[in-house]
Amino acid sequence: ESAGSSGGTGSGGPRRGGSLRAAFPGAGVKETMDPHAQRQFVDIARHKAVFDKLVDLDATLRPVPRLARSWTSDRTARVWRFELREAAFHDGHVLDADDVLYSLSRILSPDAADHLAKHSLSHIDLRESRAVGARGVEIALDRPDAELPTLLAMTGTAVVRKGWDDPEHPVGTGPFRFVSFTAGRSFTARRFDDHWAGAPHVDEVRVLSADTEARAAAVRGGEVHYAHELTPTFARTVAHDSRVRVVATKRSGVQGFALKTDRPPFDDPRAALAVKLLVDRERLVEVVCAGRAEVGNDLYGKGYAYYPSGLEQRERDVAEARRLLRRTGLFNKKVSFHTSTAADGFAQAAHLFTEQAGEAGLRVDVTNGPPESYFTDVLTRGTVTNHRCGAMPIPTYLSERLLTDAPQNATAWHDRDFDASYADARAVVDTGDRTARYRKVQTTLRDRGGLVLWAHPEWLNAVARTLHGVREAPPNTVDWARFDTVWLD
Amino acid sequence: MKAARVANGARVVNGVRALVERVRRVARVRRDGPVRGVPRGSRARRGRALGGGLLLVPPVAAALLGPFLAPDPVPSDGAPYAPDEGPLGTDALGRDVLALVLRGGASALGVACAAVALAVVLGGALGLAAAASRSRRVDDLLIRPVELLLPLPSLLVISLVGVGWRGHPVAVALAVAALNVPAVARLLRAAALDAASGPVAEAMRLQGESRARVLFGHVGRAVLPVAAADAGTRVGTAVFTVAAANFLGLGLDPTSPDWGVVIAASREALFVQPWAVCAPTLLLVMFTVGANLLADGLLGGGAVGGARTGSGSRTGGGRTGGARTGDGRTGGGRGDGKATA
Amino acid sequence: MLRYTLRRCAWTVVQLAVLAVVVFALTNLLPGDAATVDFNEQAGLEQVAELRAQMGLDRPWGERLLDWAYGVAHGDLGTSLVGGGPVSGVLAASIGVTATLAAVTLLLLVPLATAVGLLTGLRAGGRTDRAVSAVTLTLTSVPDFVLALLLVAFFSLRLGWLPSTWVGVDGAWWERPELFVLPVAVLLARTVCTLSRQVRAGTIAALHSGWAVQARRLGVPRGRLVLRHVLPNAAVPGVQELARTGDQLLGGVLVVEAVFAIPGTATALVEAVQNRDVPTVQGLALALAAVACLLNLGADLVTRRLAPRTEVLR
Amino acid sequence: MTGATGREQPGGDGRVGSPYGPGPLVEVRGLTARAGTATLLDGVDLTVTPGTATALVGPSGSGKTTAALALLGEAAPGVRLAGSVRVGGVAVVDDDGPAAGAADVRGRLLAYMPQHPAHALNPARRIGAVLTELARLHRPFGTGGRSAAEAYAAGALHTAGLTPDPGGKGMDGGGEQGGGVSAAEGRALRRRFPHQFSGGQRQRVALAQALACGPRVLVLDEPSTGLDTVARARLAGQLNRLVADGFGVLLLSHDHDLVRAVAPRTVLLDRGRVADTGATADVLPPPRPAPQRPYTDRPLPPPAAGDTAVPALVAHGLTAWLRTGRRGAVLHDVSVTVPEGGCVAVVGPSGSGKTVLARCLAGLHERHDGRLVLRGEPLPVLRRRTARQIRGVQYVWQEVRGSFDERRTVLEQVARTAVRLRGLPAPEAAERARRIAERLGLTPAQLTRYAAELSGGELQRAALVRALLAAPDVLVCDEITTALDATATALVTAEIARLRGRGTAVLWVGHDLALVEELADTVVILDAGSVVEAGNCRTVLASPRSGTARLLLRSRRLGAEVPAVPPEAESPEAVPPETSPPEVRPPSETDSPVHREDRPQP
Ligand SMILES: Nc1ncnc2c1ncn2[C@@H]1O[C@H](COP(=O)(O)OP(=O)(O)OP(=O)(O)O)[C@@H](O)[C@H]1O
Ligand SMILES: Nc1ncnc2c1ncn2[C@@H]1O[C@H](COP(=O)(O)OP(=O)(O)OP(=O)(O)O)[C@@H](O)[C@H]1O
Ligand SMILES: [Mg+2]
Ligand SMILES: [Mg+2]
Repeated sequence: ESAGSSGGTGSGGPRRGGSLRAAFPGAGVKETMDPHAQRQFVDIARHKAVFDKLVDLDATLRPVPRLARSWTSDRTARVWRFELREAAFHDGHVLDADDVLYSLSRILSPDAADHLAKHSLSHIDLRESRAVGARGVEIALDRPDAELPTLLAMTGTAVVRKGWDDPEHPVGTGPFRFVSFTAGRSFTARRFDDHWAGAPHVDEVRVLSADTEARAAAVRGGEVHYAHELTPTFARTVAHDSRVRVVATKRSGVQGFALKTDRPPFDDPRAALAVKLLVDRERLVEVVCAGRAEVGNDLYGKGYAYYPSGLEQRERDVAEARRLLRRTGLFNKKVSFHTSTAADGFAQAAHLFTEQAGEAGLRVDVTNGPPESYFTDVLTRGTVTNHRCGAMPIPTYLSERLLTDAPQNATAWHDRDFDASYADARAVVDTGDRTARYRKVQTTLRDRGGLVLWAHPEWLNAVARTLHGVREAPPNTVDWARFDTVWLD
Repeated sequence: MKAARVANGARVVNGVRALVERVRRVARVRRDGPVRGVPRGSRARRGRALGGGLLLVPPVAAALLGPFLAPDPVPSDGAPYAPDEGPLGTDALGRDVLALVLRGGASALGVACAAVALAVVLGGALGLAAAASRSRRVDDLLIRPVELLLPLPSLLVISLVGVGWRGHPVAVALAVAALNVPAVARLLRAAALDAASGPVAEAMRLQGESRARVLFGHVGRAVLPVAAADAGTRVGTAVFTVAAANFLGLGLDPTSPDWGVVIAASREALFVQPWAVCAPTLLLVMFTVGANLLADGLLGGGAVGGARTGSGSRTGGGRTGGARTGDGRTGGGRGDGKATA
Repeated sequence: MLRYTLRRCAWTVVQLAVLAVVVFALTNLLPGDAATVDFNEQAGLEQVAELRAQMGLDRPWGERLLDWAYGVAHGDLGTSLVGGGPVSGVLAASIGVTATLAAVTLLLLVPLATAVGLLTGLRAGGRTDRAVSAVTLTLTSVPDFVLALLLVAFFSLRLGWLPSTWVGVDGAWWERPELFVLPVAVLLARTVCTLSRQVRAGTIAALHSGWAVQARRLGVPRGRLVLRHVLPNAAVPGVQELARTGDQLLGGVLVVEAVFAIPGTATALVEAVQNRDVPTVQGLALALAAVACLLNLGADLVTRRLAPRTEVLR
Repeated sequence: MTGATGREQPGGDGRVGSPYGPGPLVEVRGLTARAGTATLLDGVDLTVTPGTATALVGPSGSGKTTAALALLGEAAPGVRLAGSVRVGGVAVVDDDGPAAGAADVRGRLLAYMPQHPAHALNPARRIGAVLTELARLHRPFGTGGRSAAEAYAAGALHTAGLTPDPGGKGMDGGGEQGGGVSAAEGRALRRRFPHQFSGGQRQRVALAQALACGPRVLVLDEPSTGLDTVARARLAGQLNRLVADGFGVLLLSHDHDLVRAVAPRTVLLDRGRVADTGATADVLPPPRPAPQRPYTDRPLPPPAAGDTAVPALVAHGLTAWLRTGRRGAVLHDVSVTVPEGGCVAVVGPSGSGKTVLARCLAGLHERHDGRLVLRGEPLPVLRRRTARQIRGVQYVWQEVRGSFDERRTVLEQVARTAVRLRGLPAPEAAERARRIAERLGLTPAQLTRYAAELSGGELQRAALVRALLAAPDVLVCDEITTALDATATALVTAEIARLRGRGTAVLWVGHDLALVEELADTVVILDAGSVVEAGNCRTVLASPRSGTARLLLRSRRLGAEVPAVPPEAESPEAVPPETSPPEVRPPSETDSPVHREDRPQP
């Protein structure tokens, strides 16, 4: 179970009824009710209300059953069998294996460029997959993958009704029944009393889109009960506010710098190590995250499954960094830092980095890029760039960001050995063995790779005092943005 | 670290204090000394101009002398948004707000003033020329292409500059100017039409005066109050065009000490560390208000010392509850025909 | 007058056509395209390329522009690259709120600014003038987002009198006038100064002209003198400024819309720019430009009426 | 209804008698005005009683306008008033200067028609709207007020002598003989803006404004400038009728004929002092006998033999329009030749297009067709002229006040001509300006003032200086002596003669036929934009062939033929307007086809 409820304010048990309003950062016309094309948090929150996934993730990013009651694989992790639970769609249809297979085929549809899970699920062999019995479904893979359940818990994997292809009228098995949706503004859904996990407490949920300023004002003014993703400064502002409290989820992602390892100077691991040693992580945490973060150790996913525990914390060592810089001929040379305002704190972090690097004798030339395409731009641009990542399972992080052909390889980390050992690890069915292999992969990365991960920031959501049952959960996990278990005074 | 910061802040404060004192002395000399070319009876106006001028002192001094008093770049050595570190607290990066304010005036006021000056000069020239041209075709040729820019989303232009030139001050100034040119041109054209078609302009042309002299010597002077009123309000807005570009994250450096940027970047801390927002805002307000009051004072209430009877205005309307409003006696500051400082 | 209007309308069409090309070029000059932006932080370059092809962005720009122009000529503003809906839908969804907001603001602004301008102009140089000018000037020099935050903090959070944002207001915003109070207040604070100072400048000039003096000699009382004699002459720059304000209110109140979460055109336009959603940018920019041109035309016609002597000139 | 007296209005009568009594309505005692160290008025005494007309005459710059403004409690910038002015018992000026009561008097009891009417008309408002507004302002019209006020405004316009535009038909055309102008035409007239009138017409609009107020006393500052002889005669008649209706009139004028015709009493000002007061006939010099040449004894230039003299400026087939696209024609195929050293006078009724013609020659009016030739070379419009060509043709404005910048002193402005067109250094230009000004009777001190601080006549001469500094080949003078007394006029004509002696050609626009006769060799008579007669000046004036010329000539002698009104006429209330004695009408009026219709339909 997740990291405990913070909603227990002593107001007794859950109350039924009421209309819950939650505000998320909007994405305008980009917002969609197609659960397979989702990509913004606000989309995910909406889809979560209407749809369910086979599997979801718990607070440590381990798969937990949802529509699939349980799963098993063969010894090679090539064929997986999922047992479905008895769940009804909003139109009364009862979930069966065909719905699951249809959903998978819809996700993998070749001409839907915006179905994001398509890439990570591309090894599913639909022709070999089939229904087994009344409640079973068998999924066959091209290659072994012990992480299939995790992949099925990622975004864009909701199960839809067989034959459904109308985002205007979403029909799912989720706790709320769709009522209305206007992209960039609002979404309304009513309680679905026949939900398999029991009916939600609130009668109605509205998921609204709003910019940071508006979210902050709205939750303080009582216009919404829940405001997603707020800043540490906001938390300071409402520290003594009797109407709002901040629900902070520890370690819900990572903040760092990405060094391009495919070109000088960071193709030399020593140069990268110098940077890892020269950054003042405490200071970065203090300033960029306003102290609301844990110091990072150049490893992703502190507190998540497969995190290699026991590695010593990397400390600042300016002298050693300077020595390494001299060795690699980087001393007093310039590197370019491509930053942007794409996320809070990026430019600030770059500014601090410039100062800290200067103390060690590395000069930094900061350029500011457009935020809208920053994360795509950094795939090709800049020697140093900002890096951030939300919560996801460590294997997924590795496969999406660090493999040679990974789509978001911001450090341009091209290492065949690394790819191979990762692939090997992933194919191992035995959990212990797999964990050990992952550990090795991650240690290599920490020592030689281009990721300087200095903070695991807290995830700050604001909640009105009248809203109870909100749990601290990293984004993309089962208890995050979950409105069927909360209740209003 | 903190002690050093306080010392740093104290140094800056002392510098500013000395500066204010010096400016005050200069102002005193000017107030007491004779002011050439100002007609008698305009003491009130001079006082007004001085009031505006005094308001201008802090922002202009900060902009001009600040860079010599504050380190560059301002070190980030404090806690973020700490209200009690240094005289004005710190900003998001833990930088001393006072130092930032001293550093950021030059670019904020520089870009804004340059942009507005450019806009007024270009737009003014265009508008006046269009107003004075006797051929409709010339008028159209001058003003319609500029009008094209008018409805262009300013955001589009600013973002192009922000991205294309990485928010280089010159580029930003040019962009802001370009955005203002059409508005200024149209405004001044409309305001100048009457003066440009009047007999004074004709008389000047019949005296062989050059077109430029007619435009700037007469028509320009006739629309000067309008131009000044317009430019005065535009400076403040221009600063925020830059700030708004930052508000939207358009590629300008959000860590720059530019006042507009600091205000935009610190706005979320308005209630945590108010000085980070208020200090630059206050300076900006002082600048705008001061500049406008100064212009008002210099242009004078009745710059266009209209009729030989301009004095009637005081008693007009019979709202003088028995009080004698000395029309002819004071030599009226505003009815004064010579009122062109 | 009619000839003039017709001629100006013809010009407007030309202007809009050129503007469409300019906007297209500018939007295309922006780094990145709809595909990169859409898949920002989501996917790699291959997927971006795939999406780009799906959006048709790999076609030459001339072809895209021609396609678009053909559509516009046939009354079709095109389809949004991002949402997939018709651009006219985006426009329709946002223009109502913005137009209402602008209309309410203008309705209050015109009398307010005129009154303030006349008051300060009549008392030019006096204490009232200085005080009122200083207040309005201060209001313009305080950034709108700061002003908005302060107003919200006081009236919504502390006093609880007014809603702090439009979050969650779906339809029927027109039934809730209290929603407009704070945004309109901020907009007024931003605009009243520019307009009133123009009226002030005009008033001062007009007040000292021979005919104003003569009207006073003929016993025209002060109030009437100001409203009927001085104002028409003083209003010329004000009218121009008003047109400008009007078009800014329709297209450029981005900050206010963002702070109060008002789903208006500025938000839509900025979002479209950020999404590099060229058809939407084009459609919105064109619509706003058309309104701006109309407003300018109106301002020019009024100016012509207020300075009738110019007919001698051209 | 007789003009704008408001007799028929309820309440209009009440204030005629009480509370002001039958005594003088305006009493001025020991009025002084000072500007700096100069004394503009020194102990002036003056009374104006209802039902009489008083004239205030004196040389240009003697303080007439200053005195008239003081009646309103007004003073030019920098001028301090002292003494006592009481209007209807209210103190308007006392020893501390203007008093608070002044505001109450303006318009209601006392209406002032300024000397520079163009300057005093609101450019942005239609004249009718302002007239109606003024009419309603000072008197209740009750229900249906709007249309009643409009009718009243129309009446005021009519009394002022502004009838709907001949509309292309001139005095000669006889288009109006048949019977009045239609109501629609009247409305169209009232919908015009001030700039859509000629100088003389604007003068009358300003007069109408004063009339529309329905005051007890009218103060008229040079009401006859810019009026042709017919209009002037009619004005005299109307003034007489107003006086008979109980108005008090204070007439400030250089036009002694008009003074004689209207005012039985005259106050003569000289350098700010009252030099003489009494019956007009005693105060004014005797009317000069018909054609005479008192101004100069210079022998007449050789009669312009058009073929022998070298033409300096030729205008051929000039047609001018007011609006674009050749709409609103004001000149039709006008040809004028001004020979070198010659003087051509352009005469015509007010509004006939004289100013437009002059402006075409000066290149200021661009919407015209036809050929302009200066010394054998084609002359383009002003903005295409070379400096030499600009210098060649200089124009002196009719409405001189508007042509001066408020922000520069007169000298600064005037001297620029020599700097720009003759390349003189600024000090020398100023020096020359001073010299010419001195010849015209202006002191250097006056030149260094602002336009607002000069009297009308002074300003007029300054404008002439401005043109003369160019040493032009052709000088176009548009009614440049209207605000001048006889002495100043003599100075001006002498200067003109000097110029002609040096070969400068002069195009003289004027209404004063005596002056025209004296100055010009050739006269061109314009009516409704067309030349109706042209030829040798003496011949034409002696035996005019066109109706227009005949008409103008018939009205030229004004004072002699108009009987004076007895100072104390019967109580105005006793004489309803319908029964005004016929003898108060100037005889000329009955002959005038234009003014035949003296009772507008209410
Ligand atoms: N502010 C001033 N300072 C000095 N002198 C002034 C000022 N205003 C007017 N004057 C002078 O006062 C004198 C009287 O002027 P005023 O206008 O009363 O003359 P006027 O009799 O009306 O002459 P005109 O017939 O030419 O109109 C003039 O010589 C003028 O130059
Ligand atoms: N903008 C205009 N619109 C309409 N009519 C106009 C306009 N300007 C001038 N007019 C008319 O053109 C005619 C000629 O005017 P102009 O000024 O040439 O007369 P003028 O002969 O100089 O008269 P005056 O002796 O009164 O100065 C007048 O009837 C006048 O009303
Ligand atoms: Mg005078
Ligand atoms: Mg004329």
